[in-house]
Parts: sequence; C-alpha cells; structure tokens
Amino acid sequence: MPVRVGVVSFPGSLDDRDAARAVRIAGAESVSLWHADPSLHDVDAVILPGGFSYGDYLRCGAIARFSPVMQTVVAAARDGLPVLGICNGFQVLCESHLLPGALIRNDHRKFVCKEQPLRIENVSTPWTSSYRMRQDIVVPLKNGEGGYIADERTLAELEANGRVVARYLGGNPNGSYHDIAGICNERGNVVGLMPHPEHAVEALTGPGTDGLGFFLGVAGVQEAA
Amino acid sequence: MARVVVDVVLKPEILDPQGQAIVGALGRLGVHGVSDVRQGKHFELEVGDEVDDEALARIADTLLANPVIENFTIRR
Amino acid sequence: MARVVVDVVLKPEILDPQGQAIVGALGRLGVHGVSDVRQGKHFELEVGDEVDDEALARIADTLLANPVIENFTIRR
Amino acid sequence: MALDTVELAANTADQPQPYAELGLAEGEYRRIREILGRRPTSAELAIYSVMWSEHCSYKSSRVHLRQFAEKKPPEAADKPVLLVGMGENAGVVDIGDGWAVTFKIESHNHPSYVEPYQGAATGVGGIVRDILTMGARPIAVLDSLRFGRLDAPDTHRVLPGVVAGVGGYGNCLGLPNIGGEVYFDASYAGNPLVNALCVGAMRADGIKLAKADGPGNKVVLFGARTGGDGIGGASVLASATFDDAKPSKRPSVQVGDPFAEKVLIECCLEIFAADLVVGIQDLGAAGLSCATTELAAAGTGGMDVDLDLAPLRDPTLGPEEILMSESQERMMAVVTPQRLDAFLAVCAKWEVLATVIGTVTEVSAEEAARGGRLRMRWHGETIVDLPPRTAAHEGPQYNRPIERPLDQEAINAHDGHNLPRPRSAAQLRATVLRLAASPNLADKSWITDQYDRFVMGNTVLAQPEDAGMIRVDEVSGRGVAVSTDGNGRYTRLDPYAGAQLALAEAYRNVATTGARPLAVTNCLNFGSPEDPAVMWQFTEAVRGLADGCRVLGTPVTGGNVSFYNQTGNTAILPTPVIGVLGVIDDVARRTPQAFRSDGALIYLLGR
Ligand SMILES: Nc1ncnc2c1ncn2[C@@H]1O[C@H](COP(=O)(O)OP(=O)(O)O)[C@@H](O)[C@H]1O
Repeated sequence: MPVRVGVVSFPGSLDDRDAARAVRIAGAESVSLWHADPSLHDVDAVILPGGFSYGDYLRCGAIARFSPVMQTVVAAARDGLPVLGICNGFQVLCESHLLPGALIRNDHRKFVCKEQPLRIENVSTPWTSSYRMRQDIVVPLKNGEGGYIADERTLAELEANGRVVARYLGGNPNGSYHDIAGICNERGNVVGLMPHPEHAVEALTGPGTDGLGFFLGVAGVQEAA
Repeated sequence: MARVVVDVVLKPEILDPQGQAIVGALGRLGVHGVSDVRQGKHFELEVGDEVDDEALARIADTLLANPVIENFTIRR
Repeated sequence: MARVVVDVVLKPEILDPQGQAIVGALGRLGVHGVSDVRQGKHFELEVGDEVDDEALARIADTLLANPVIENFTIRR
Repeated sequence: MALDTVELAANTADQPQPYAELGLAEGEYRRIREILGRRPTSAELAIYSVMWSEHCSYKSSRVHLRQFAEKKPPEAADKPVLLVGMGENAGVVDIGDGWAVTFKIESHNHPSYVEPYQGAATGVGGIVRDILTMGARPIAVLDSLRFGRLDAPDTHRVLPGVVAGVGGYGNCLGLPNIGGEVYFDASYAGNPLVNALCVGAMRADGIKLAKADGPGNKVVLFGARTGGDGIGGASVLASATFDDAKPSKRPSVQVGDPFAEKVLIECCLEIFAADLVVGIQDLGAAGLSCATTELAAAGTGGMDVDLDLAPLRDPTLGPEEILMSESQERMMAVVTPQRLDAFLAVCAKWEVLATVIGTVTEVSAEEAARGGRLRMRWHGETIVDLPPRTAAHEGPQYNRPIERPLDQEAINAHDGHNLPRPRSAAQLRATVLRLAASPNLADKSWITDQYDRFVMGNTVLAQPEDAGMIRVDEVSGRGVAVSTDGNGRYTRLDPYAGAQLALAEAYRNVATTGARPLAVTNCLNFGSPEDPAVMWQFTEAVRGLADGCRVLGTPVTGGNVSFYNQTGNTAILPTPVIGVLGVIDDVARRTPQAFRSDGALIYLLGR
C-alpha cells in the first residue's frame, strides 16, 4: 500500500496540484483534502501547499488557521502526524502556533521569484530523511512575505536544538533572521519551509529535481514504519 | 519631538477586498454582529517641532496615502 | 451599531522595512524632521451593540493582530 | 430625479439628454432615437453609450480589421486549426490530441497611468476572465509593457506600480508569467502601454460560447457585488484623452480582488466540468450592459432582467450606474432551470455569490427582425426595452479620414550609413557598454523576479527565453509556446513593415523553441483615430499584419485595439504588439536558448 499524503486546498491555494504531483512522483498516493471538511480521510501525512489562502489580505495564513480542516490538522500534528507547510503553508503553521515565530513582508518589499540555493541542516524529520546532512540543494523560492522572524529566545532554542531544517545560501533573499528557510517543531514531525521543493521534482519544469527528497522522505519513512 | 499618527483608509466607494475577507472570516469563526470591516494603514511618525501641519499634510498626501483611492486623517 | 477602530502595530523590537523605506523616501524628497516611521494596520469595524469589549478584544487578539509580532489598541 | 421609465420617455420626446457628455455623437444619438422610435431612457442611453464607445464597438477600426478574416490563410478542410475565430471573447485553436487552447492579448493602458498598480492588476484580471469564459483553464500570462524614458520622474511612479500590479494579480491567481516585453521611449510618458496576454487550455469539445439560448433559461449574475467602480469608464477611461475629460467623467478607479477571481476560476471550471451552463460571458468594460446585450444578441435575442436583484456593494447606485459599473470579478451565465440548483450548489461550495437576475425569452419574428428584445425592470417599472443586437452588433462604423503623415518622407530620409561608426577598439568597447547598459537592452530581472514563473509546475521555458513554453498534457508532453513582440520605432518608420517585423519576430521566437507557430493575437496601440495621420499608421499596420499572417499561414484569432494613446496632439509611437502561439508535440524536445555542450558548431542562418 503506498503511503497516503493529504494535500489541503484552501480557497486561494495555488500549489496544491503541484504538491500532489510531487507526492505521486515520489511514489506515494496523493489525497486532496478540502478546507471545509474536517476529516483527514486516514492520510499518513499532510501537506499545506503554497498560495494565498483566503486572499491573504490580512496576514498570510491568518484566516486559513481557522478553517475546519486546520482544527483537525493541529490536533493530529500534536499527536505526531507528519505535516509539511510550504510557503503559505508555513505561514499557516506559524499562525496556528504549531511552529514558533512569524513570517513578514520581505525586507526589500517586493515579491521575489528565483532559483534558491539552500542547505539542509536537519535530516531527522520525516520530510528531510532522504537528504544528507548539510546537503546543498536548489529549489524555487517565490514569496512576498517570506521574512522569518522570532524573538531571540526562540531563535536560540531553534539553533540549539537543530530545529533549523533549511537555511538560505548565497545571500539572504527576504530578510529572514539567521537566514532561516525552514524550521520544525520540537518533535520534528511538523516542518515549515518557505521555498518550494514541489517545483523542483522534474528537470523539465524546475531548476532540477533537488526538491523531490522532501516527498521521498515522507513516502519512505512511512513505508518502513 | 512629537508622535503623530496618520491613518489612511480607502475611499468609501473603492472596493476593499481585505475588509471583505475579514468579514467573511468572522462569519466562519462564529463571531456575529460585525457587519462591515474596512482595512487601512496606520502610521506612527516621530517628528521634530519644525514639521508643521502643512508639511505633515504634504507627507501624507504624497507618500503615505495614494490620493487616487485613499483618504487620510492626521492626529497630532 | 457603532464604529470601532482597531490599530495594529508591530512590536517595537520587530524590524519594520516599510517604515524604514518611508523614512528613506522622505529624506530623498528633502523633507527633514521625521526621525522614525512605523507602519501598522488600521481597521474600522461596524459592530452591533451585542458585541462587548471582551468580544472585541478576542477578535483583535485572534484575528486582526498576530500577538507574536504585533500589539493592538481598540477605540470605541 | 424621477425614475426615467420607458413610458415616461415615450411621453417626453423633447427632454434634453446628456448624450454628448456620455461620449455619443449627435448622429449616433439620432440613430438611437430611430431604433427605439422614441428618446432613450437614461438607462438605455447608458447602455448605448458604453456599447457604442470606441472601446466596445471598434467603430473606427472595424472596417479595417475585416482584413484579418478576408485574408485568413486557407486551412486544410479536414483539419481546421481554428475552432473559434474572431468575434468571440477569444479565438480557440486546435493543438491536437483533442486539446484546444485559447489566447488573447488586451490593453489596460489608461487605467494603468491613472493608478498603476490597480490598472495593471485589473488588466490581468480582465484578460484572464476572457479566457475563462471560453471554457478554458487559464494556464499562463505574458505582459507587454511600454514606459516613458527610464529616467523620467513619472516612470518611477508608473513602472514599479505596473510591475507590482501585474505580479500581484497574476501571482495570486497562480498563473505562471512566461514572458513579455518592456521598452522605454519618451513617447510613452503619460501613455504607458500595459498589454496582458493570457493562454488557456481545454478539451476541444469543452468550448463555451457567450449566448443566451433557450427561452425560460435563467440568467445568473455571479462573483463580486456591483459597486461604483469605473462608472463611465468604458467610454471615458478607455476611449478619450484625459485632457478633455470633464469632471463629471472623471474615472473612478477599479480595484482588483485576485482572490475573488481565483475562486471564480475554480468555481467556473467545476461548473464547466459538470456541464451546467448554456452560455457564459465575463463582465469587463461596459459590465452588465455588455453582458446582457451580447448574451441576448447571440442567443434568442430575448431577455428579461430585474435589475433590483443585482447584488450591490453600494446600495445607493442607480440603475444607470449599475449598468455601467465596471466592478471586477463578475460573470454572467445562462442556466437551464433543471441545472440551476446544481449550478448554485457549486457557487455555494466556493462561497461565490450567485443571483438569478433574469430569464431568456422568446421573441416574435417581428421583434427578431428589429434585433431582439431586452427588457429591464427597476422598482417594478420598465426602464429598458431595446433590441440588443442594435447595441451589441450594430454600432456605428466609421471610415475615418486617412492621410500619410507629412513628416513620413523626412524621417525616412535619415540615412544610418552616415552616422559615425566606432573605429578603435576603445570606441567599440564604449559602444558595447553603452548598448548593454541601455534600458531597452539591459537585463529585465528586476521585473521578472517579481513574477511567479513556476506555479502549476508546467513551465518549460520562461524568462530569459525568447518565448515562453507551457506543458498542456502531462502524459504526452504536448505543449504550447507563446511570444509577444512589437517595435514602435520601426512601425513609426514604416507601419506596414513594422507590423510585419513584429509578427516575424514573434513567429521566429516561437519557432526557435521547436514549436510550430499556429495562430496570432494582436493588440494595436495607437493615437487618436480622429487624426488622419494616426489612422494612416493604423491602416498600414493592419494591412501589413493581415498580409504577413497570410504569407506565414497563421490566422489572427482575436485581439484588441487601443486608440487615443496620446498627450495633447502628440501620439505615442504606433505600437502593434503581436502575440504568436505555437504547438509542440513533446515539450521534452524544446530547444532552450543557451548553448548546451562544449564544442558545438555555431551557424548563422538567413540573409
Ligand atoms: N486587433 C484585432 N485583431 C483581431 N481581432 C480583434 C482585434 N481587436 C479586436 N478584435 C476582436 O474584436 C472582438 C471584440 O473585441 P473584444 O476585445 O472582445 O471586446 P470585449 O472583450 O471588450 O468585449 C473580439 O473578438 C476581438 O478578438
């Protein structure tokens, strides 16, 4: 039985089809989850994809946090369900307090879309287990509000416990503190990532296939379990 | 030195998608009784005493607000 | 029915690139005397009488502001 | 003011009406009175004024645009490429394997000057709805931009706003931006050009048309509420210079809500998939006036509308304002009574407001001969009773005077051979550096970095490639390539050849990717058609494009004309922007720009 990975669609989600495609390419089964349906339909992991949920007019992710599906996701995540939030999904995870800190407007105040080098710094999460420690990868980055911020204590804790999952290389593209591109919760099952690995799973349509590891990771870990 | 507050709001006839989104979210949150929300910008300026009302109005009109679609108020 | 204003501002320790950009632009425009600008959000809500102070605070705290990075004030 | 009903209009023939202020010529007003056999009500006047504006009726260009049909390249009878030709919201092209694509380019020039961010954003929104209306999923956008000199102060207001607006709206819709252009020239100061192109894909049997067929079918208005946006904008904003805009005609800016449009797209696609509509039309310029008259005119010709039912954002709007409002993110569908519940259920799922505001009606033979019968009620009174075809299809047409500009000889007399040439290595170096640093040639990533080119995961080529390429079918790899090009300076020197150069460039850009060019769209940006010299440029460009398309075998499937791009008496450089679309059987076989292996031989092709 292939691992079943749910991909949530909020109104305004954009990269949900891309995330589903990445899941399939990694050999898992993608299951679409609807924001208004609280059921997770027995999936083994959940992806909150990129986009502009509910328009993101107030603060990114602020409204999505209150959707019926998120009530269930929050509870399941606290019980250890692997959850990956990409871009807007990362913002939703922060707004939902599954991850600390917040994401604010890029320091240069423009939307940025580029091929972004990253370094993977934690390979013990279900999403990053197929990478090597300190592996450098390139995946697309595209956001207007991707600056990660948190207070000093939180930052120190993230650093001390290896909870910075990915860090920007070759220049900070959005003003994120400590060049942080992605973090995880204490338990490691919840990962938030600003860049888009789901856009780097086919050589033809992305900068390469470096992003596939995030999806291979969750497919593999669950199979072994 | 004084703190001056400038609030910038969309003109009433202009569509405010932000405000609409919040009204919608409140409904889904089960909060009732909020019939309309308009979202604007709020600026807090630290200004020296040499900056008079006229200068402030010019700052608001050229930089803080877009007079084509927004109105502003200044509080000293 | 009453109009309530909620102003949301970034906590002082959080960097505000928008505010900084405005300070920079003022300098380029030759406007002097503005030493700092912070940009926040301004909400105008039309609320029914059944919405009490506590309900308003909850709306501000859970939806309009993100307490991790922002503070808010409510004016009735 | 008392309500101007049809009954009142019939009894007050002499009441003066502000037709001139609404942009109608005296002769046009007289024709409206002839058609109706009485004076129009103010609501009818509103409808005719927007439908007969230059922007909607193409009154100065139509006689010339016919050439695109007349000179259409012959097609193999068994394998027509064009599934839907000019005249619909957008043309539809067969790309094989049961796939069809639709694409079109449109201008939003004046609004982008007034309010750059919102003008550009709503320009993208409008063209995306045109594509959606055909039954297609929008899959990519391109934008073709022209600004005044880069160092002109106003450019610093307009350029960042336009780019942020194109990006803000397109990014939020989740449409990859796969190409476009930007040029700087003093003639565009005060008249920036913002032309947006959208491509959509669908199964060839899924084409939807804008017509109201089937008496008894329901007319549903769905999407955003109607507000006071851009009232009068259709005729004023898009068809007259600002210089003579009277205060009463001041444009009111339209604000876009990309989230509402994104939801509308998904909602419509679900509606199409379940086959729930008979006809559909987006609301663009001329809003409800356009949607109702065009849907009725293309269908039975009959429609009854109760304007009171239109959901309003501003409850103080009067019927004329509702009819002229250009509020964004609205659509109108014709739905059978049997499918209405299912239709409304899909809208409810996406939290899209949907309201039945009218019914398709039968018309008598006599009514049909007059052009159908569209009736609208307001507060229980009939305020509109007109033959919709007269508003939608039978607008005025002008054969405007044409005269070769007096300076045409002189500007062509300049001989480039006499210009100084760099002679030394140092001079050559200086020339190269100057060229590389010139805004028209310099790197454009400041702009393209603000556009999402990855979303949807089907972008095979985007910046900095000559043409964008999108995979349409993930299994077979079938895809399309698109490029837009235009060169106002060439066109100024010779509009006939200039239009052909733009066509040839876009055609080459598509061909070099490995795609086979199939079809053409165009946006013709010119000065005032009332200036015979501008009209000469226009007709020469149209003739050049039509002839070029015939030679290359690529039909024109649609496009847009933008006139009155001028400040005072000075027109912009004549700027036809040409979009070419091609098909590639397997995107894996695309040819990117960069050299891919060491030691490859380099050939120069052509003369
Ligand atoms: N330059 C042009 N070349 C070819 N067709 C054109 C051109 N300009 C307009 N058209 C066609 O004329 C028709 C009406 O124009 P259109 O842009 O659809 O108006 P609207 O969308 O505002 O109703 C369309 O079918 C369009 O494709």
